[in-house]
Order: sequence, then structure tokens, then C-alpha cells
Amino acid sequence: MPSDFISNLFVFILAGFVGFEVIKRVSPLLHTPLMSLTNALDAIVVVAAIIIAGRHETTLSTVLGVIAVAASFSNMVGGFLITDRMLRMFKSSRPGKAS
Amino acid sequence: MPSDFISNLFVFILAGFVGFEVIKRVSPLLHTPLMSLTNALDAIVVVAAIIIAGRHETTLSTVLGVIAVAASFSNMVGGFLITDRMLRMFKSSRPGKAS
Amino acid sequence: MISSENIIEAIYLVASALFILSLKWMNSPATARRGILAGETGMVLAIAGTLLNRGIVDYKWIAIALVLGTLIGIPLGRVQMTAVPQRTALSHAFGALCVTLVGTAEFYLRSPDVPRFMMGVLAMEVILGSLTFTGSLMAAGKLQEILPQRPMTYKGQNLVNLSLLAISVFVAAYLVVNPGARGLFPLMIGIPLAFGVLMVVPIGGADMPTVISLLNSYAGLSAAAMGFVLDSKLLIIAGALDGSSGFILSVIMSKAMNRSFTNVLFGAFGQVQPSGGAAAEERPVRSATAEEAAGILAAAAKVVIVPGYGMAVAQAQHKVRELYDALTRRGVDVKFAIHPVAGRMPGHMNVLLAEADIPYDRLLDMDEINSDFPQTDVALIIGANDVTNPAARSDRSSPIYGIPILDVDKARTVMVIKRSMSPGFAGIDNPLYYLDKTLMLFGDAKAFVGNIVRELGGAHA
Amino acid sequence: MISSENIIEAIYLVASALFILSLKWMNSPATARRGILAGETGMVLAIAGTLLNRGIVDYKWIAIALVLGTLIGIPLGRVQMTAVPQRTALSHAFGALCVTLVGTAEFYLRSPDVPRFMMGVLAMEVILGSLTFTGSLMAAGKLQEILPQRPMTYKGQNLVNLSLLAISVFVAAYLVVNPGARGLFPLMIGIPLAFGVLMVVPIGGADMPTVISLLNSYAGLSAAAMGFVLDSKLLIIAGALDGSSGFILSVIMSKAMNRSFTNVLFGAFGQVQPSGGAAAEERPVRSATAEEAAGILAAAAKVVIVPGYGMAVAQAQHKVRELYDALTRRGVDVKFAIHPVAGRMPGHMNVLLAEADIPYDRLLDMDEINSDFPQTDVALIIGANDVTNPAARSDRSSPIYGIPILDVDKARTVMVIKRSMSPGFAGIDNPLYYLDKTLMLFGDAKAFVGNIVRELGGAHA
Ligand SMILES: NC(=O)c1ccc[n+]([C@@H]2O[C@H](COP(=O)([O-])OP(=O)(O)OC[C@H]3O[C@@H](n4cnc5c(N)ncnc54)[C@H](OP(=O)(O)O)[C@@H]3O)[C@@H](O)[C@H]2O)c1
Ligand SMILES: NC(=O)c1ccc[n+]([C@@H]2O[C@H](COP(=O)([O-])OP(=O)(O)OC[C@H]3O[C@@H](n4cnc5c(N)ncnc54)[C@H](OP(=O)(O)O)[C@@H]3O)[C@@H](O)[C@H]2O)c1
Repeated sequence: MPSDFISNLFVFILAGFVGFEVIKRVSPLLHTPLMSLTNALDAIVVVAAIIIAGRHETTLSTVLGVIAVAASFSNMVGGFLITDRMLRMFKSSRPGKAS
Repeated sequence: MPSDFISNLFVFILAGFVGFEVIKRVSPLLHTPLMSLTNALDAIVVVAAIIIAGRHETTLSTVLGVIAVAASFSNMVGGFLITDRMLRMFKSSRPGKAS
Repeated sequence: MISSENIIEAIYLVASALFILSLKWMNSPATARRGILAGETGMVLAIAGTLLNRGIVDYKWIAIALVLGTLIGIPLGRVQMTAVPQRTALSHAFGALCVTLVGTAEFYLRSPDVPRFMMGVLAMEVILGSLTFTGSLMAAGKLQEILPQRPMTYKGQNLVNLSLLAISVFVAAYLVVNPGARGLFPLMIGIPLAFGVLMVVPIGGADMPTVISLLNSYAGLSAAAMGFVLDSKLLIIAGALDGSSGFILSVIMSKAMNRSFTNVLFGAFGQVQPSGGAAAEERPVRSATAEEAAGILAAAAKVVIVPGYGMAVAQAQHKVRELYDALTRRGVDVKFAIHPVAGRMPGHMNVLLAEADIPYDRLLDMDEINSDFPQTDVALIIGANDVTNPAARSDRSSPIYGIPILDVDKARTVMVIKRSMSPGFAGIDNPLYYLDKTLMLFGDAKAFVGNIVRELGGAHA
Repeated sequence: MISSENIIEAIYLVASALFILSLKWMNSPATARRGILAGETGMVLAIAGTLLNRGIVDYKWIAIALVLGTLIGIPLGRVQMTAVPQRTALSHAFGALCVTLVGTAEFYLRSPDVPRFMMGVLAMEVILGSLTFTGSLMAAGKLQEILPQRPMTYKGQNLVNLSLLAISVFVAAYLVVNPGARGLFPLMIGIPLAFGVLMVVPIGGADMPTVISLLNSYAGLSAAAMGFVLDSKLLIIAGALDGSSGFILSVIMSKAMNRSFTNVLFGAFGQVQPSGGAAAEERPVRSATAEEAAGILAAAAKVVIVPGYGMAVAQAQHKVRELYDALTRRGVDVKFAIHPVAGRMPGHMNVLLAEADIPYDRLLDMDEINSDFPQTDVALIIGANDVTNPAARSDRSSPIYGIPILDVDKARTVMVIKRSMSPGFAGIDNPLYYLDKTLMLFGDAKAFVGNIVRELGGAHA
């Protein structure tokens, strides 16, 4: 068991606590945008894919890497786009006219 | 800058977030017990003192270590004792007789 | 003194903090936009930081992949609001795909000399990743109604599934002991892929949202596992955040539907539908026309509109907006009662109504609004059913007994817009429809609301 | 494969999680006891784990130290509730002492070969530690009234203090560059020690609670710094939690007193007192006897008791409890209005009333109770002053203008128990006392409440 594993475990546990505390308090009003936002954030796996694709070690690894980058990056673009679209809809004051 | 510093920084930041989220939601009713509880928890520095005292390298270090252990441990004992005392006072249902 | 690794790590640290803030700011619509900004900034930083990585020798392929990703991503960002559930499922599939592929690449680059421990985590990453991949695709298919919505069950199904899972775990264990066995790795992907499909097959289309959230947390976990393999705190944090989000949402949903996870996963709930539908027809109900409905609404002082899944499928939100305008113009006080699981995903009604520009301070949670119903003249139910079913309060035998519902039956008059007497998602009859105070308004939500608006002389579309 | 270091680290991980849960469970009285248990378990685990450390050659001294600590700790755990502020200050001093000593030992064991970076953190640790040590001692002294409560100020004071701080930072910087200069280390402790004293000297006794919380977060930070030096995540987490707790509490306090930190630290607020005191005497007030007060209370249907610092110093909580019993027995509805900064530390009133066995569901926050005052027959103010001062709402010139207060003046009758017309902590006159609806009940809180109880014939002590 590499010792950096434990320090990563610390990070994992703490992040878990933060996650629960923070998400629990997201207004139910925004649960759908929350879902798409977490999609976008989940796309962070792209960083790992980028390295695989960029290291260019074997053809296999490069191919897999490229697909992986495309897949996760599309998540990021799509996720942020739609979350933004949704949130732009939420208006508090009496709005002017139907969209 | 040792690389483990950054991983510690991760832990620090995360713990900070957890701290804020959690403490913000402590009921004002319990702010005094909260203060004494954090005193008790702060006594965790005893672990570092124990090692200094126990390694027994120089007389100086041992003396300092012993004082340090005594100081922090007294915090722990005192802190938990008084927090417990306070909390035992808080009663919800109509109590029987004045203490 | 300060190596480029350290700089990258520092950038990742900032990115992680930004991700946390991004979720934190989602707690209210006022700060939510800032939340997105934080998320985007974090993402840009993280990617920029990664591109600094010395290991990268060739940026061509990365560039191509990024362009590709953008091309796929933009349409995925432009889908109809009603298509959000399947879009979400799809994006879990993509995320899981990425994780699985990276895991595979890592394995073949490193094996045979993969440290036992890391091999274990890697196995977990790949297994979670691949089952999430196919599982999410299935879910998306069912929601998009490419695949049959109704649950497909057969005897010993759960046994088959679990044994599949067991086998893949066994393979993983074997690989941990001797990581040289490259030949076995495909098995460790193939079997979970199959499992993912079979896992979702027996689950009814309407249960998908819960499944999606569950898969969401799997995706998060696999990302975190990848973080452990690559010793990347950034991935671990993002994974943990994503995982807890998915978990909490699925808990909220199953609570509001009073179902247990196991029940959702193995229950094949949907089947009940027919029976409930049949029982319905017999007893008499009072129905009314759009004209009558319009009259009653115009006469009311306080109206609460209860939207449900039906409004979503009918795409009626804009007509509802017109109704809201027409009534408000006549000085009627109009509120919306939003049940936590109205529709088919958490917050479903809120986005739809927001899409139609209805101010969100008119949308009230169940807990806020329930006390108002006794003072309400008309409760207008538009395509909602289960979330208004009084049986949940009274009838112990009902499958939805005990779930918190909207007390519409406390209002002076109840009007229900739906196409027929057929039941809702839970597949059970709704006693509400047989009350004297209840008027059934049969028809498609969009069309019927449109008629009411016309009667009120308020159509401006 | 699994080394003892790993086991210890794993134990520390569990301990950290328990600490977090412990604070989490403090969010309601129902779970708070569990919170302590979690904290204690975590502490035991952490210490046990530490004792496994291979570096430890000799347990004798540790044992002695632990016994010593227990002997000091027990009395510190048994102090009067009214002495809690100084006890808290004292325990910060001890914590900081420990951190400083450990830091010193570490330095002398490692120097001259201390890596620059670590030396920097170590310096921060000892500087924060030593100034917190003396600062807390001073605070404790002032609260215990061993030291003069009133702020001591002289020209250029802040300049002197800041330059002291600057020097110690400079020394630290020098040590970072050449860690061999063992001779300089004592300076880096001595100067902050002096700074700690001078920092607190100009601060009024009543401002101490804010200072204490600030020092609390310093203590936390220094512990975290130590964690960085020793690469111990456990210390970092505990330090961060402690730091944020102290910070949040001091923010709450300064908000409720509408003061800024700088204002608290450099303001020497206490001086205003005399002027306000002088202005008071002139205008006429109506006063009443215990007998009259008892009559009015007995006739009332709804009574709200507003306790303040005066009740604390008079130790009147048990008498108040008797009053509460006597009135409740006569069917009067009695509630308590707790202002966030009533008394001299956060939650001060709550502990005192809890100590007197008054059920906490009778204690209402400012926000909960303020709407009740208009329907309240009698607001009985016991040793509170600033938190009831209407000037905070109306008089822009008042130093407390804008702070949220208890709207006691909205009650039908207001009765104020205090010994004189002299002002409270803020040192300003209170217009409330000159209202026609207000009756002043002059006397010591404990004695006077005792008399009222006797009049009500409810004394059973
Ligand atoms: N929100 C979530 O996260 C979530 C997730 C999973 C499951 N669920 C479940 O979904 C259900 C949601 O309850 P709900 O009341 O919103 O919906 P519901 O109970 O599913 O009822 C929807 C009703 O709308 C009517 N309808 C369908 N299409 C329509 C149209 N075009 N025009 C007019 N009416 C139409 C249907 O009746 P007709 O066929 O007669 O028109 C049906 O009775 C709950 O049982 C909940 O547990 C929710
Ligand atoms: N709670 C916190 O965390 C905190 C921290 C720092 C500062 N503060 C400040 O402390 C103040 C608290 O307000 P407060 O209304 O509770 O107290 P206060 O404004 O300080 O007033 C206390 C009053 O009690 C009276 N008193 C003193 N001894 C008494 C006795 N033995 N019997 C009867 N009355 C007695 C005093 O008048 P007589 O002398 O005429 O009897 C005084 O007017 C606020 O200004 C707040 O900003 C609070």
C-alpha cells in the first residue's frame, strides 16, 4: 500500500464531506441544472486522457486517448452549454414577455 | 517546495471548506460548547508533543516535549469535561427540578 | 526549487477549489451563474495546466480530439429541455467511456509491472467505468424510447446479473495477483459491459431518473478511482463531488417515491400499471369543458397550478405561461406547487416553467405550499397524478402509501387536466378524481390549456 | 506490504473523520452528545496510534506528562459557567504553548540542516504560537479581572506593535536563508511573545470575547502550520477546523456588535463609557418595587424574559428559573429572548439558563421572538442593556446604530432590572428607560428576582 495512497484517501474523504455538505444545500429549484453541471465537472477526466493521447507511446494508447479526450471534452462543452442555458431561464422579477 | 507540501495544501483547503460548512450550521444555542469542544480538538497537537518527548534525543527536546504534552493534554481533558458538562445541562422536555 | 510538476499541481489545487465553489454557488439561483463561471474557469485552468505536462510530445492528436469533442458537445448542449434526462444519461456514458479507455491504456502501457495495489484500483476503475458506460446507454435509449420502456424480466435474472459481476471481480482479483496476464484484461471490460446492459433491462422507463443518478455516482467513483491510480488529487476531488451529488439526488428521489435502491434496481415496478388502469373506469366522475373551467378560474381569487409529467410530455409550459398571464391580468393570485418528484427528474418542473419565463419566486416547494391549499379557491392540476394522490395519506395498501404529496384535495375546487382516466407512473388509481369538488378536464394538456386561455380572451401567441 | 507508518496514518484518517463528525453533530442539541463521543474516540485513537510510533524509545516521560496534564485538566473542566471565557482563553494559551515548544524542539533537533521551505513554515508556526500564548494569557487575565479591564493606550502604540511584528518576520526571513543561525531563534520567539502582550493591552475587557475567538483561529492556524512542518494531515485538518471555527465565531460577534476586526483590535472601544454614563441621570424615569412588579407579572398572559450580561455577573440564573416556575405555575406563558451577543460570549445566556435547567425550547433566537413582542404583555429585562437599545434602530449617531436588537419596546409593558442608570458594554445611554411603558426595577438581578419570586409566593429554594 503506497503511502501516497493514504494521503489520497484523506483527500477523498474530505472531498466527500464537502460534497455532501454543499450538495445537500443546493436549492431543489436547481436540481436539474445541478445534474448537468456535475456532468460538466465530471469531464475533468479529460486531463488524464490528454496525457495518454499526448504521450504518444503506442498506437493503441494514442487511439484510446484521442477517443477518450473527445468523449469527455464533449461532456464538458455540452454540460456547460446546457447548464448555462437553463440558468439563463430562471428569472426572479416579473419578466417582460414569453420567450 | 516539497511536492508533499502541495498535497498537504489540498488537505488544508478541503478541511477549511468542511470547517466553514459545518461550523456555520452549529446552532447558536451551542456556541459556547462549540468553543470548548474546539479547544479539546485543538489539543490534538499532543500527538506531535508525544513524539518529541518520547524520542528522547536531547534533554532540551525531552523537557520541552514533556511540558508540551502536559499543556495540550490538559486542554483535552478540560475541554471534553466542560463541554460534556454544558451539554448535559441542555434539556428539551420540561425538566423535573432545578439542579 | 519549484518544479513544473509543482506548478501544475498548484494549478490543479486552484481548479479543485473552483469546482467546490461552483457547486456551492448552485445553492441559490442568484449565485448560480457565478457557479458556472467558477466551474468553467477551473476547467480551463486544469486543461491549460495539463498541457504544460512535460510528458506530452505531440499536441496534434489532442487538438483534433478537442475539436471533435466540441463538435459533439455543442449539439448535446442544445437539446430540448424535455430531453435533458436522456442527455444526462448519454453524458454519463461518455464520461465512463473516457475513464474506461484511459484505464485500459494505462494497463497496457504498464503491465506486466503494475503494482498489486494499483492493479486493484485500476480494476475497480475499469469495472465501474464499463458497466456505467453500457448502463447509461441503455438508460438513454429507454428514455429516448428507442428501446422499449417497459421492464423486461425473466426468472433468475438477478442471479445471472450478480454472478456476472462476481466473475468480473474474480478476474480482477486474478489480475491483481499476476498483472502479467494481459489476455484476461478484455474479459474485465467485456463482462461489466454486458452486466451494464442486463442491469438496466429489467428497470421500467419511469425509474430511469433514479438509475441515472445512481450511475452518476458510479461515474464519479470511477473517476475518483482513476485519480488514485494516477495519484491525481484533482480527479479524486472532482470524482468525490460528482459521486456525492449523484448519490444525494438518487436518495432524494427514492425517498420521495418511497422506494429503496434495491427496490428500484430489482423491483421492475412498472408492471403494476395495467391493473390500476383497469380498476379506474367504473366509478362516475364529473367532467367539464374549457369554457366552464375558464369561468371558474376567472371567478377565483387564489389559484394554485400543479404541473406534472403530463405538462412536460405535452410541452404545455408556454401555454401555461399564457394562462398565468391571463389570470394575473384579471387580478387572480396564481402560484405553482412543485412536488419534489413531479415530472421525471429532480427539478424537472422548475426548468420547464423557467423556460416559459415564469418567475421562480412563484414556484413553491411542497412544504411551502401545502399549508395554502385550504385557502385556495381552485387547484388546477396539469398532467400531474401520483404527486396529488390522497391514497398516499390514507390507504395503507397503496404502493405509494406514506410518500409526501400535495394536499390539493384541501382546495375548494380541484380541476384535473389529463387525457383519460389512465394512471400515472406509479400505475395506481387516484381517488382524487372521484371527489365531488373535482372536475376532470379531459384532453391534451397543451391543447386544453390553450382553449382555457382563449376563453379567458388572453391568448397573445 | 503494509508498514506500521501506514497503519498509523490510517488511524489518523479515521480520527480526522471523527473530528469532522464531532463538529457536524454540534449543529443541534439532540446530536451534540454524540458529537463529544466522536471527538473523544477520535482523540483516543490518535493518541493510541501515536504511541505505536517506532521513534518513541521511552514512555516514562510521556506517562508522567499525561498524568500531569490530567491533573491540570480536571480543575479546568470544573470551572464555573461564568468563568468559561477566561477558561477558553487559558486553553488557547496552553495549546499555543505546546505548538511553540514543539516547534522550538524541532528546530534545535534539525538545525542547521532545515530545508528553507520548512524553516519558513516553522517560523510561522512559532510566531503565531508564541503571540497567541501571551495574547491569550493577557485576555484571560483581563477577563478574570486580575489585570485592569480598561484599555491601556498610548500614542504610536499601533506603530510600536506593528514594527515589533515586522522585526520578528524579518528575523524569520533571515533564518530561512541561513537556518544555521541558532542564536537568532530565541529572538523569533521572544519578540512575538512581547507582541502578544502589547496587542491585547489596548483592548477593552468587554471586547475580549472577540479577541479570544480571533486567537482561537490563530491557535488553529499554528497547529495547521505544525502539521505542514511534520507532514501530518491529522494536525492540518484539526488546525483548519479549529481555525475556521474561531474565525466564524469572531465574525458573528463583530457583526452583531457592528464592529470590524481592525476596529476591535485597534479601537480601544471601552473608553466611550463615561460620557454615556454622564448623560443618563437627567431625564426622569418611572421605577417600581418588587411587589408592584410581581403584581404586573402575575396579571400578564404572555411574558418574555430578556437576560443579559447582568444576569451572568449576578449569577441570577437559578432565581430566574424559580421565577419561570412560579409564573408558569400561574399559567403565564413565559419565553426567553436570546440576543446573539447577549452576555460576553456567543451562546453565553443559553448555557447559563440551561445550567438552571430551563428547557432550551423556551429559549428563542432574536429572529424567532421579535415578531412576538407586539403580542407580549410584559418584557422583563434582566441585566441586559445594549441588546435592547432602540437607538440602534433609530439614532444614526449612536455607536450601535444598525445592529439588530430585540424589539422589547413593542411590548405593552417593559420592566428593566438593573442596579443603576449606568450604561452597558457599549457605554451609551438607553432611550428605552425613558418610555412611559417602561418601569425600572433598580437592584441586583439575583436579589431582585428573588424578591419578585417571594412576592409571587413561589420560592422553593
Ligand atoms: N421527478 C423525478 O425525479 C421522478 C423520477 C422517477 C419517477 N418519478 C415518478 O414520476 C411520477 C411523477 O408524478 P406526476 O404526477 O408528475 O406524473 P404522473 O403521476 O406520472 O402522472 C402523469 C399524468 O399526466 C397525464 N398525461 C400524460 N400525457 C399527457 C398529456 N399529453 N396531456 C395531459 N396529460 C397527460 C397522464 O394521464 P393521461 O394518460 O390520462 O393523460 C398521467 O396520469 C411520480 O410517481 C414519481 O415518483 C419521478
Ligand atoms: N455576547 C458576546 O459574544 C459579546 C462579546 C463581546 C461584547 N459583547 C457586548 O456585550 C454587550 C451585551 O449586551 P447586554 O445587554 O447583554 O449587556 P450590557 O449591554 O453590557 O448591559 C449589561 C447591563 O447589566 C447591568 N448589570 C450589571 N451587573 C448587574 C447586576 N449584578 N445586577 C443587575 N444588573 C446588572 C448593567 O447595568 P447596571 O450597571 O446599572 O446594573 C448593564 O447595563 C453588547 O454590547 C455586546 O456587543 C458581547
